[in-house]
Amino acid sequence: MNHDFKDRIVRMSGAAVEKCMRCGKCSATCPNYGEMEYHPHQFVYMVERGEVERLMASPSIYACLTCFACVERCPRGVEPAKVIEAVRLEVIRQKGQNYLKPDDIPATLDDDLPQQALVTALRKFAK
Amino acid sequence: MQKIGVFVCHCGTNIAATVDVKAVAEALGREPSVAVSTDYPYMCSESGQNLIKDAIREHALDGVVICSCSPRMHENTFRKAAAQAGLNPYMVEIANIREQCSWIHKDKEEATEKAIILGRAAIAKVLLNAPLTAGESPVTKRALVIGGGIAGIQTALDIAEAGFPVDIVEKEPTIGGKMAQLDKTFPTLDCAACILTPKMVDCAQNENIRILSFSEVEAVSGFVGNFTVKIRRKARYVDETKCTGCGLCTEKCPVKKVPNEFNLGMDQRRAVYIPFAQAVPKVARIDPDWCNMLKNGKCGLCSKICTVGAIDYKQQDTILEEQYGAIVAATGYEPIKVDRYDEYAYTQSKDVITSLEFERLTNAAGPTSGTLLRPSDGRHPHTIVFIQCVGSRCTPEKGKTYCSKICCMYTAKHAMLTREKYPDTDVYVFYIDVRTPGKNFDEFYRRAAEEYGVHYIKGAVGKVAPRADGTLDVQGSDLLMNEQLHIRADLVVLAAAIEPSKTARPLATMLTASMDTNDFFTEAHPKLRPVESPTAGIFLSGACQGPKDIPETVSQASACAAKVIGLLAKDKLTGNPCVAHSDEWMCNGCSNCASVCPYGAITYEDRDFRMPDRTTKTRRVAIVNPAVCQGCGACTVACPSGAMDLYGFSNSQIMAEVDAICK
Amino acid sequence: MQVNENETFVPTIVAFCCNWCSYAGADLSGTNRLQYPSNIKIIRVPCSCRVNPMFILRAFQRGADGVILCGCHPGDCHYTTGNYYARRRMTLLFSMLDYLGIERGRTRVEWVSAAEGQKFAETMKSFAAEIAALGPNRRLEDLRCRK
Amino acid sequence: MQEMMKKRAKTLLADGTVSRVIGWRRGEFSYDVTPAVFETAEEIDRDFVFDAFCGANVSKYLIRESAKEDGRILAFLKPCDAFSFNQLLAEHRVRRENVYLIGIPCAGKADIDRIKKAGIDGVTGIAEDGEDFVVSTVYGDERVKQADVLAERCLACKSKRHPVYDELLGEEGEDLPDDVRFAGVAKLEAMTAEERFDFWRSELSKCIRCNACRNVCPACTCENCVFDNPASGISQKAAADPFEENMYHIIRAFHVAGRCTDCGECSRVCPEHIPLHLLNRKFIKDIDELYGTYRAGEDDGTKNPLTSYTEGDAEASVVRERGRA
Amino acid sequence: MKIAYYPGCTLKNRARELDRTARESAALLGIELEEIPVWQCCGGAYTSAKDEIATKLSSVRALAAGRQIGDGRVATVCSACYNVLKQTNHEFAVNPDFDFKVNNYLKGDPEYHGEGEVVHLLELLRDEVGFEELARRVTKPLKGKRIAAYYGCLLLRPSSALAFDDPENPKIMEDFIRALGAEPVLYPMRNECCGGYLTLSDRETAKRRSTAVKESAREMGADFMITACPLCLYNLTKNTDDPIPVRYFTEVLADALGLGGE
Repeated sequence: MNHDFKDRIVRMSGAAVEKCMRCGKCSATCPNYGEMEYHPHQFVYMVERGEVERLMASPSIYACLTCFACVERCPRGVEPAKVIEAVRLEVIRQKGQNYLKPDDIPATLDDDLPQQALVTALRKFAK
Repeated sequence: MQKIGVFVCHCGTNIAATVDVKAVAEALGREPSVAVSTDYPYMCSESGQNLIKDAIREHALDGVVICSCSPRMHENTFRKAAAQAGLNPYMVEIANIREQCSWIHKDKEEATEKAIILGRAAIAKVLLNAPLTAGESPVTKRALVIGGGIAGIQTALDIAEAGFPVDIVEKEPTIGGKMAQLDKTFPTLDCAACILTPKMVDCAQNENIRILSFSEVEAVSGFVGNFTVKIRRKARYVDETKCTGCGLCTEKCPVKKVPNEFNLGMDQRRAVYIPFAQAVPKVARIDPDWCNMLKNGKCGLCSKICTVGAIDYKQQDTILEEQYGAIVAATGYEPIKVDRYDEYAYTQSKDVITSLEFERLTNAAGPTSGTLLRPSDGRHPHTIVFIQCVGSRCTPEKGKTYCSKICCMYTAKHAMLTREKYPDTDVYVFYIDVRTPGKNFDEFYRRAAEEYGVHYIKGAVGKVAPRADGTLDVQGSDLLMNEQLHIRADLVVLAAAIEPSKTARPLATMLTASMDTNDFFTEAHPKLRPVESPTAGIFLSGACQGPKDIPETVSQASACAAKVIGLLAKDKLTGNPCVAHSDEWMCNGCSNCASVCPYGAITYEDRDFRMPDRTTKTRRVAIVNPAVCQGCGACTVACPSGAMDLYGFSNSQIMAEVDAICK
Repeated sequence: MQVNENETFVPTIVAFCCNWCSYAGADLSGTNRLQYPSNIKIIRVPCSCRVNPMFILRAFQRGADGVILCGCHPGDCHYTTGNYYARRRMTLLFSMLDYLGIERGRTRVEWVSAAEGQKFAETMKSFAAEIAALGPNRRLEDLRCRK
Repeated sequence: MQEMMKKRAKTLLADGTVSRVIGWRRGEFSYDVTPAVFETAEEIDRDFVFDAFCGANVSKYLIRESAKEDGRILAFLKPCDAFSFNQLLAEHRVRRENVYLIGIPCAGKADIDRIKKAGIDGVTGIAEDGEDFVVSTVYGDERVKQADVLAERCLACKSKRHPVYDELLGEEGEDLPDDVRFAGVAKLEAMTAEERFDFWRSELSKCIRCNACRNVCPACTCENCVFDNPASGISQKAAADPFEENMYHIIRAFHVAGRCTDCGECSRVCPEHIPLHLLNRKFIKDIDELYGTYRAGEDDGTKNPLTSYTEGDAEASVVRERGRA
Repeated sequence: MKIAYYPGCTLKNRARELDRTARESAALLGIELEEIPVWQCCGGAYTSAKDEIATKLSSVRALAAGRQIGDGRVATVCSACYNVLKQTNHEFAVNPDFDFKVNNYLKGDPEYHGEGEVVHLLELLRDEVGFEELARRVTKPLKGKRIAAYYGCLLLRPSSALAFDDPENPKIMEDFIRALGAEPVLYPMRNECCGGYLTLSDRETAKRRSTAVKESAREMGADFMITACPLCLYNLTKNTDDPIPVRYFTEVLADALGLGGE
């Protein structure tokens, strides 16, 4: 396991992974649970164990809606969504790792799509 | 010139092997004011003690230094010996040359040198010792128990059995507390009422017990053995001495829509009511918030029909002042409000209930006469989900930081009983951990799972969503399957965290008893004095000290009673004479000392002082109550002028030790 | 503490121990025969909060080379709160001594429970070693009290 | 200002609100001004002064004065005096009901030594004029920048606000930032242990144990000082060597820690010019850093840091760690 | 009263209706939304990472500019802008390091230390106008309409920073609906995510989410839904097959106040 990654994730997210008591409420809460390979509670646990690379390689990091339901309901104040966000940033900040590239966008556009969707998606998925 | 005797113990070879005891005795014998210095194989032996006694008499010694084992070992032995020889026991000092010298050093020369220095220090100290006599205070042989739940009841009964009068103060109209609301009790499943109500009756019938129901403690003063307590007896508008509890008024009262707190508002009572059938005292109470007569003078029906004329609309609160030797806090617990965890939809659906509400729903005396029905439509629930740790084990921001301890077991009980009475019901329990330490506890939980087919799911519930068809969509996680699941439930039961009664904090302030951040009373020592408060004379019974189940509460209640009896059995309390005392000529009355005193032993008085110029000057000075002071010495350092000092460990004594060591 | 060039320096160390935890801890290390230097002399006080800064200064004044204060662990004080006050007092005092240019190593507070005989011995050893390394305390000692 | 004060004082005397007034009276020189009690309008007209030399903190005198039974006494309090008074109140050392407090603004007081250093002699009076002082001397008036001759404690003033008063003359001021105030301490902290030791040895060995600091200090109000208390084990006569002074000043600073309002009187009155306030301020700085900002005499419900605690307090080892960092 | 107004990028084109109806109804109710002269897009999403500073500067500048107008508060209508601005402002309160770094970036621009305050138009309606007053001003009450309020995530979470309403059982929109004379429909999914920005990268997933939301509202018998978020509106209309109409709360407001023609 790789501790530089772990420390960086913890620092970046400011989330207290060690506070987790493994109740799984984050995963019980997550509206997008079904679309994930690794689920919120696993994110927290794997980061705590330093298994960050596996997470970075997983599509799950793009499945989080950042709806913050997990953050809201976690009894231990762990803030899983922030952990996931940190892992995703860790990836997309690497060269050429933008998940969403400006060229992909036109395809997805339609007349009603609000700008908001574009900027948000770009902010979430590209540096 | 004082005369000091020095006695060096060999402790067989324990000391003598590494310390040249003869040399020590000799060296210390040369110290000024040492009249006699000798050594002996076993000072603690009878002959050793006689040696000391004889020397005290023969040389008319003013003080004694014994170089031996730790004072924690034999200080009392030697103090007794000295006393028998007519020397004040507090004129004895011990130089610890065994545990803190001979046993920890190998080099004899080195050890001997150290032993001599330790001896010198002890001599320097004893020269400044003052004869002390432990203060005595009388003991009022009556106890006050605050709280009439099972804890208070048990404590009161035990104390009463020992022959001491006890008053129980209960803020509700009846004693019984939470246990009276329970249906069955784990792990034996006998019904709460069946085992509780006899005890309640015992309280009522025991001539040593006086039940002050519907009363609250207003003020507490005094100290261990001598408390004075003001108790407010709240007006119940029914004369307790006359009411027979026939219940006629409660049937005739026209005001029928009062939420019944005993059933947690799940049904209604009248404006005049008796909390429940087995209430003790079985006396009605009129609820002034609802009674038409009290609100607008219209009605008066109950007084008309009351055959004994017990109704008294004019009744006022009265204050009762009593003396007690000991006070027991037994204020118990309350379940927390679960509104703030509304992902469980407690405020959004009637069919999301707390465990205590579930107790009432399954209780024969409850709103549904014991048949389990949904609050919303009165139908039988066929799928029930229990959610654990609601508000427990959270961060301080999110709820209670502790484990509420009883939930795992009562949930197992609920699940088991449900499956037993209604086998067609599916029961799911979402748990984080199942915690079952306790006799026959884990077996009980296993039975729920194995014999009664309760589905235990390791995981939490994230959301409870009320559906149009009246069911509840329970979205939870199954961590072992690593999947998120949805259960269509008819009833959801929340295991709400428990917290100390809101009345505990103000009470603690009155008692100067310390509390932790969760408002549980703190014990004098977490392991060794678990049923006493650090404040002498204040004792702790039941859940007010921390979450407890009934077996634990009862055993702790009895332990508490034992401590109280031990105190009340004494005619006089001999305090520890090594207490703080203030030199009123030096004292400024600045209050620094009082603010660090953990026992509230320091009070202030205005004193008149004759000044050299014949004028009188009035000054505020500190007074230490020796019966309350435990002698920690915090005040002595808080005091800038050095007016506050500690007997047995005075500033000058410790300084003298320092000097002797650093010479 | 006298030092001649030819003999090695043996510091004088005063240890204030609270009666309920640390003094008992010291006894325990004795019972377990755990060795620690003999130049440490223990003074028994009811509670760490009984220790007045005056005592510590006095010890230095009279020629002590190091002073250590031992008490119950925070939260376990026999008098419930004593060591909390002691902790604040000593923290401020030590900071002041440091401010006056007295070597930091010469003062220490350690929490030792009645069960920690091992810890007591270890603490004393390390403290004694530290003081020995610092050498004799000339900064605070009171020249008049030299013998 | 002086005239306003006189006028107010006389009215309050006249209408019987107070029976005495404590203010300042000139001594032999215009700049040795001492607190004095006035009982009649005449005395006030004759002797009452208030100018940039009136630095003395009158609050301590109110212990004795407020204990007297003959009516209330009027006191004019500068902000720092008001803090001291409040602290005394908290310690039950003054009888509030016997004192009538008038808060007076303070632009800072002049330090006669700095004036002399500035080459001005034969001082006969002083007046404020904008940024400057106009110092009248036997050789005529001299004009100096206030900043150049203000007392150190005033340059590092903590507050222009009166935490307690019955009425105010002039504008109420506000708290000032602490950075200036702790600069001196920080400077010392930055030195090596050796340097600090030398600094203090040279300073404290100047001490002649005249006890002026103790006698003027509004926190040092013990009926009998611990150093005069035979039972304390440290009662001392004049000392024969430097350490006694260290002991004395450390203990004194420790005893006023958490109670010292940083009025700076100790340094003002020290005949040897020992910067004693640097000891008190060290404690104040540490307390602020370790236990949260605390102002003695603030009376805002915060507890004296030395008679309170939190379970999470820093361990004493923090001193060493801080040093290492 | 006059208050600084931050419309945000979307309200300047795709969601012009939201912008127009908001301004007009507010004006009618005596609240002048004065647009901040110069502003950039807030970024649409708040990046929670501690080391993300640059991405928050546009919000900071907007907040700083807001100080010049009215009482210094900044009003928004778009849920996303509200969320981003308010979280950014909150960070100043809890994270001195953030304050320090931001102001380093801001060199040149005036300093900002979180003294501003972010309010949503709904809050203004509740606290400044008052729902009773609003009810009185309604000329075309929406009698008999069963309206389902959709909060989504952005208005409510994280509640520690937003403190907008009870995150699990909010009331403000329901009270708003009552004020307009309609009947609010409570449905469990009103505070669950619509799929949000995923709609770009994974349209199908987003569709499942928004469909779930609408089904929940339909199940509870909603005639139509209201929201404050253009992206939610998009997902709930363009990315589901469910026909229940979804409108901006301001449109409904404008109607009820008799604005926006017949």
